Amino acid sequence: MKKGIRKTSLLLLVFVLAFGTFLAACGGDEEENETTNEQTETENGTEETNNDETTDEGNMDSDLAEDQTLRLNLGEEPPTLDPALATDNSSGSVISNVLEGLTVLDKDGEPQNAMASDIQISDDKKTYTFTIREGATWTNGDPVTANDFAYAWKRVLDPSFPSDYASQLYPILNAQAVKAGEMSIDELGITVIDESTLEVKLENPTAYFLELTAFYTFLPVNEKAVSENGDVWANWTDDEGQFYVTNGPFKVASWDHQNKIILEKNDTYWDADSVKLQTVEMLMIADENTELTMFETGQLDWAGAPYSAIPTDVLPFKRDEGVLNTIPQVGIYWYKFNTSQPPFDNAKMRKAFAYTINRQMIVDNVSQGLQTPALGVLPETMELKAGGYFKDNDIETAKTLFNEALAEMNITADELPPITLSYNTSEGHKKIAEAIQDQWKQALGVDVSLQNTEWKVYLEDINNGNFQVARLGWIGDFNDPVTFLDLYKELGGNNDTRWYNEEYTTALANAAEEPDEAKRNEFLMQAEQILMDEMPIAPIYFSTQNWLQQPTVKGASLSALGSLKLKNVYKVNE
Amino acid sequence: MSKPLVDVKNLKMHFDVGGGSYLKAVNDISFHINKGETLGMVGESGCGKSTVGRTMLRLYEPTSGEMIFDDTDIYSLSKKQMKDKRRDIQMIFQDPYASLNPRMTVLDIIGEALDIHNLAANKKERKARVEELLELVGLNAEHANRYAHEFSGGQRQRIGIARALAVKPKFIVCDEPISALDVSIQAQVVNLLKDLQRKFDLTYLFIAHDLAMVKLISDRVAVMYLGEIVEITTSDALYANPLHPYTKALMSAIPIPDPDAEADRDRIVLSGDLPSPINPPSGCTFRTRCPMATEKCAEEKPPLVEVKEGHWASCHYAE
Amino acid sequence: MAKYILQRVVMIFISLFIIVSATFFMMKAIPGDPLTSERSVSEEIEQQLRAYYGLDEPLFIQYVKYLKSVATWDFGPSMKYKAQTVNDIINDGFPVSALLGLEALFLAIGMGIILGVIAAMFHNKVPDYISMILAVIGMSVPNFLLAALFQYYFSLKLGILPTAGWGDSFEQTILPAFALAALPTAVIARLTRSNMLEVLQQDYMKTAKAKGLSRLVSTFKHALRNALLPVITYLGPLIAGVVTGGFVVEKIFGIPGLGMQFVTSINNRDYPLIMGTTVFYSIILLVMVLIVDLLYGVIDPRIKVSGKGKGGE
Amino acid sequence: MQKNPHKATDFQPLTKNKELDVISRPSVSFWKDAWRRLLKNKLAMAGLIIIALLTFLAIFGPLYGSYDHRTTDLENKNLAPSFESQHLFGTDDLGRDMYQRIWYGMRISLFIGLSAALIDLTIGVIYGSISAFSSRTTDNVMMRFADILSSIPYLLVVILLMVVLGDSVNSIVRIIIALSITGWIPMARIVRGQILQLKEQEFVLAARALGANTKRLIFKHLIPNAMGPIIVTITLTIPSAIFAEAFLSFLGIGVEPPAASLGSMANDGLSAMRYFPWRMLFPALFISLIMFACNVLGDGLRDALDPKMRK
Amino acid sequence: MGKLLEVNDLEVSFKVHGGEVKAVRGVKFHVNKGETIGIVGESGCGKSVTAQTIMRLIPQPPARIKNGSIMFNGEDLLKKTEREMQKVRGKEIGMIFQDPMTSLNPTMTVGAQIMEPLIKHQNLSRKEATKRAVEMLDLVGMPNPEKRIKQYPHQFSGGMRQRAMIAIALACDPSLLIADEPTTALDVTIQAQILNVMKDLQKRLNTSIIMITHDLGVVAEVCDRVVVMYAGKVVEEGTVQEIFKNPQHPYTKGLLKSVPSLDQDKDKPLVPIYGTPPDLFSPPPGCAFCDRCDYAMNICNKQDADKYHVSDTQYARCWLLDPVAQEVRSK
Repeated sequence: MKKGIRKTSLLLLVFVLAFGTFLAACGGDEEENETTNEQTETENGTEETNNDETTDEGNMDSDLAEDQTLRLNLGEEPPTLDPALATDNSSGSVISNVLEGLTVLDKDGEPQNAMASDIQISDDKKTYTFTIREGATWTNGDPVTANDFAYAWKRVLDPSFPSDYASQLYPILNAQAVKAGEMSIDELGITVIDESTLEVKLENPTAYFLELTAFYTFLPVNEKAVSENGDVWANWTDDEGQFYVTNGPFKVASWDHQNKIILEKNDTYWDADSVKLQTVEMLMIADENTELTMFETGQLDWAGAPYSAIPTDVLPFKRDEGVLNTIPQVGIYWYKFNTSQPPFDNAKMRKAFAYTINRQMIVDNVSQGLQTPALGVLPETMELKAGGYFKDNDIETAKTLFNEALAEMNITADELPPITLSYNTSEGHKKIAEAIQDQWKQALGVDVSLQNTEWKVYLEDINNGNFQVARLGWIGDFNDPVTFLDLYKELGGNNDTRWYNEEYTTALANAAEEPDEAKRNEFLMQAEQILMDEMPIAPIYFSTQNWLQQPTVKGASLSALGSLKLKNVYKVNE
Repeated sequence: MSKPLVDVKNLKMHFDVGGGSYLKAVNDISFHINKGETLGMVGESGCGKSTVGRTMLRLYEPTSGEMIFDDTDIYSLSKKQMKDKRRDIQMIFQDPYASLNPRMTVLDIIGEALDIHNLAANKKERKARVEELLELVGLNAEHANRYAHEFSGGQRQRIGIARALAVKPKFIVCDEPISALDVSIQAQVVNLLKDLQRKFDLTYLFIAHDLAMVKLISDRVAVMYLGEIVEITTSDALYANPLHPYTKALMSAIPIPDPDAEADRDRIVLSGDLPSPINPPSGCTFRTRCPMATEKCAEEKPPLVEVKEGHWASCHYAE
Repeated sequence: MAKYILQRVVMIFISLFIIVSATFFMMKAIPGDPLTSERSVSEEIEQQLRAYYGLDEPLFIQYVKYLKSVATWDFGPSMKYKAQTVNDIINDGFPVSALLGLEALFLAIGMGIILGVIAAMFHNKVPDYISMILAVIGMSVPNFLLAALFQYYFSLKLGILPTAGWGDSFEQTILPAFALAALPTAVIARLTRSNMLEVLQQDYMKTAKAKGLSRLVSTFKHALRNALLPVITYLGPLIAGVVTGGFVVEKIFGIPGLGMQFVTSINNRDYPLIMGTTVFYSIILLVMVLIVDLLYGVIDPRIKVSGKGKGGE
Repeated sequence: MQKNPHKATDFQPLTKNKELDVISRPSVSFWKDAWRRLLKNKLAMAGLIIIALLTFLAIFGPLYGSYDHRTTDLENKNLAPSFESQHLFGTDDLGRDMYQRIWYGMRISLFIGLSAALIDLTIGVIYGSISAFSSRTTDNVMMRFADILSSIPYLLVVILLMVVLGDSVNSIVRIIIALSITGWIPMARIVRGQILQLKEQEFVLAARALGANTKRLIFKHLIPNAMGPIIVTITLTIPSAIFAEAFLSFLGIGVEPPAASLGSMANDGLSAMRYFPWRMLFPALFISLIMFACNVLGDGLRDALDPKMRK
Repeated sequence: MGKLLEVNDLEVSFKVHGGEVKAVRGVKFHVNKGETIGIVGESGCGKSVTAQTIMRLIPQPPARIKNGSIMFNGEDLLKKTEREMQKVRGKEIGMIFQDPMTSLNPTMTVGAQIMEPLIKHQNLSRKEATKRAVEMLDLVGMPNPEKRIKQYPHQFSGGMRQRAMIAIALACDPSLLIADEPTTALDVTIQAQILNVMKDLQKRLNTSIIMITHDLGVVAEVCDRVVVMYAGKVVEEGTVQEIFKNPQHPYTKGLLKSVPSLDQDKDKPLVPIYGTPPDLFSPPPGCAFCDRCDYAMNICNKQDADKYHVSDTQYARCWLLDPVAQEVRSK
């Protein structure tokens, strides 16, 4: 059904675990936190978070429910539990609770030490040295070693291994060349110094590398379990998961394909004492309405983000009832212009169309998820210019630009080529497209026809430039502007707009090589400005995450990157 | 003797029933019909008599054999030639309900014959001709616009006759035209057929299972059993002196509407049923039910021979 | 008999071959690719993936390989569900769909026949109208609405049945089974009714009555059996359809059956899964039709399981 | 014995006017007769009236009210049905008047149903007739082909086709083609069965004996007599096509906006069922009404047109 | 000989579009114990309707029994409840139908169908019923009855099926057998077999038979008395000798004349009855045969004739038998 939305939200969650905040917040508790956090404190726009874990902290022990079973709905079968193969939200949601990487992201998206007890970064920011936590073990009793990481990463980068997300590892020195088969795996920038020390060399000073190490492609695997059992180590044939050796707060107790995954608390986890949930039942019900009904009848403890979505029509009602939780997401909903074809080869024309859109109205009346109108491309958590680059629903300017564009193109409004707005088949996209179609008609007098296409065909059309205006979304992989800006750095790849700007590319290249935070931000802002001047894309809104949770569920904090650390969740009595 | 109008030679009609077996509905029969003559054809249901009639009109393509009509073998004609020939050979069907298209008016049913052979120049002429034909068969011309199911059985059979007559045929196959009718009506139709024969010099093949009626209308009679002619002669000779045991049995089985005659009648009641035409018995096909069958009958097929002058029968013991 | 079955089995294989080939080429003809995703992967990775799944080979080679995998009943790994092979997915999903399907079938046959018989016995009277209205309502409400309404009333409003899920309790199967049974119930009811009406007119019903049998006995002993024979023909495709799962019901009730895979595999362009489910479904259908035909021959003494020819007279 | 009260003149021979047979009953054609039997079937008549009414409303319904079915009005979204606002059926989530949308949707649904039925009819009649008139081998091959086509999962064929056709054609046309790709098979089977049965009937033999060609046989004799089952099949194809379209809408490959069918509207309204029931209720109600009406009418026609049901 | 069955003033009509068809219009006749009466008449004359009304098998609606009584063993069958009727059917009165091809249930073995009334009416065990079924088949001249009871009707030929039907009808030793055109659908040679069986059985079991047929030959062969029906009425009744040797009603005469006999002279045309029977949708006020009658008189058109007895056993409904008419005619 909601193929598109689902895809988008999958990617939303593609990112790692944040439990630091919780630990930090309940500092009085028994966790001794050896986290050495050398991250700069960036202000994150998560004020809106309705998470109430802080207020519940105090009485956590007294009210702890007998039955520590959390029931949630993944929405679909996770295609795999092998971190090296995973590419989607539901797989990530399971994997990130059963495997733990060098770092995990806290609820603000900041990396915290996890399997790594210490991280040293060289001055040129190109060499990272990780010390593996002592006492961390696998479920089979083996200790977690530096080699498990090296083995896992090399496995992904093996040219014969079908890993879609291998490119996530490309910041590592020579990774791309190795994957392409141009270099030997020995030349990869990974060195196991000893059992507990891992040295990683990077191509460039990658500011967000520690965020990446929390991403599931970077998760360790137990060499013995994997090498002995081949690719089936993470498969559950005949309900047997004995090869699936993990090191996270939970372990997979059973995987009934297409139906249910049951996680159990991992008693051998190094921080097992802070894990309160005994069992997590993850269902795979695809229908959002069914999920909502199950939530309302108490059959589920959680509904909506990050795993699934709440039906749009229901959002205002739940918000009015005061039970809806909403937080921003590192994601944007935008329309891409095909800049290789008239009339959108003209920047003024693109801007005219972009300025016309009444984003506030769409957010209030159509998407209804308290999204923020997007007047730039960087969401609040990584915003570089407050207030955006243009005015929402600026019809005056739009009309002017429209007429200028017509003049530049030397045509009248009637001679405008027929314009088609494409979107992939989905209720939500359809409504937005219908609303915007109407706005363009009202403001510019342009008749735009709508076209919806099945998802896979849609993607192919867009990749092939077979569109004029097309909706797409983008969820950040990590909390850094490049996750959005890099898309338009060069032609090809995800830059479907056919737009290329030398200055823009230069600005981003400068930013990549710049170790200094402030200077780097300068370059990035410059790039965003160019993007908004040229407007190959019309931003619509920055996404949010909406969910419902039973009042008995406490300690849950969802990050803007869309990951829910089950480690911190617990249930209290009503 | 002049040449016969119709001369059927060694006609065979086998239907493929799948699985390599054939239903031998008509198995090598020969007979002729002279101009103006009526040949009766009797036999029980399933003996192949209707198939003979239909094959003679080439409604079925025969397995082998020929039918010489007016010096031409109609089985050798092309489709187009055959269409013209159909004007000469017509048929009257058994079931007065099934033989008229229930979705057409009488005008169209009879008119269709005229349309196919372009016998009416315009609508008016067509209608006039149809009304004329209706009156010819004793129907009220005013009913031309009615549908077939509104008529009684006898009336419908008249419509069928009018349809056949519309193309002015020379030869008509009457396929049990009266067996579905009530007795009081049967006589009407038989009389009508006789009148028309006289009026238009028609030649009939009259198929029936009612021996008394066949006798009355036919000049000669052929008796069929299991796809073969077992006896053929003039109707008088046949009734006076049936030669084949089957004919005898058939005649004795007819109930006579006279209680006295019934009371002191000696009848041959045949035992058993008609064997399957897919797997006919060896030798004489009738032997399984024949009261006088011998071993010879099982081994040797009795040929149709002229036992007496003009009286042919296929029985080893016919005399 | 043996010859006939052999003939039919040969026919099934020919049909399967055609179906497999047609599906293969249709599938390949669809725009969109299993490897397309919102995030474009880099070129070298895409090439490696293509090689891994054998998509870089010429179409004909892929076809031959595919035929081989069908012949050996090894459809290979699913491209979407990397943790499972297509064989696993079928082996896991089919029993679920079949169980639910049989439950629905049981309901449909039971309710359908009862409604149909009542309708026929009171032809053009109130019970006829009521039965037929019930039956037609069953096929008037789109499946997805029916399923949603069931959930709304029986789960949310009345709270007497679980909303969705599978494998924990029998109660979970009730709503989906009824939702799945609605349409077949209606079809069976209407079919039963019209056949009953026809049978009730037959002469042998008069014979039965003339023997002094009561209406009930004559209806159930004489009429029903004859009336149900044509219904059996309908059961072949019905069983095949029902036991391989209904997409709508499985989706809405979160049932891990095979029905979902039909649709999702196409959306994902998961070639091995598309082929696997199609071949599997076609086999079930063809075999069911054969079984029903054979069964028909067993139940109806008149039908000899062989060709029937036309007569002459 | 009682005393004879009659006069001698009573016993004079009767002079009869020699009228030939007169048919006293009023003339009744097959269709009139069927119509009469249909009239007696209350359920079928209810179906017929509903269809007539819905068709009327689909054509003239939009004349009421001052709204356009396409204009969005986000200020007035999800309004409940009311007379005052003139939104008789309320508004949808984009503030469009549901009343108008329902009738436009019904037009599209009916159009899809009718077109699919007509295509099925055309292909089915041609295919079925050819098959019935061909040699045993050809007939066999043609029927096997139909069998095989119908053993490919319907959904697969439809989805594949929908995707293959893509945006090259209008979504409504695409759906009609997809529905017809296997939809004609039942019709072909019925036509073939009917023709095989009728072909051996004596009135057909009579026409053949007169030299009627195949064309005349098919169009004058066979098809008119097979019309009963054909009409019934059409009546039942229309609702099943509408239904199938609704199902495709559920899969997200139904009619594309701005066009909307009843099916796609019902699917849209599904998630709003709890809060804005009218958004689901009205489209669902009208789909069900069409389904119901067509099906009971079809059943009624089956009874009325079946010669076996005649007394 | 006592009267076993007495049908009095029976009137049955069918509701059709725009009115009703008066199929049976005041039929009266009786059947004595052990005798065979024939009811003859053309299709549509109401003979089958009468037979089915006796068994109360006529579907109501569309049929409606408007008047009359059917006294069977002194009880009026028309007043019995359906449940009581079930005890009469098959047990007291057996019935055979016209088409043996369709009157047996195709999906039940012949044995089971014969056993059904035995189990129902005589409370026999299955074993006893089986034994009796074999006896019955043997009685009707079926070879290999043990094998045959396990077979299905489609394995039987038409003649054998009709034998099986007779076995069913006679299984419970009914005192009356109604045979509704039992040989019409059969070939003459088979018809002869079946008639022989029936005659033979009647002699042995002393069952009364109502033989309904349109074939005068059959009547002559098996019946003691004959009832001639025309347009829903009995026009003549008499012993078989009287009817065939001394018919009184012009219709009976016409009927006899229109049947060809084997010794009939070929050149002499058949004497048909011209015209068609009246449509009972709107029956004529007078004698229904009037339009087809060569001797019709003025009164025939206006008023239906009374019963005129020719002998104790024979009567006809024809004005010609009125003394006045004979006077007029003789002039």
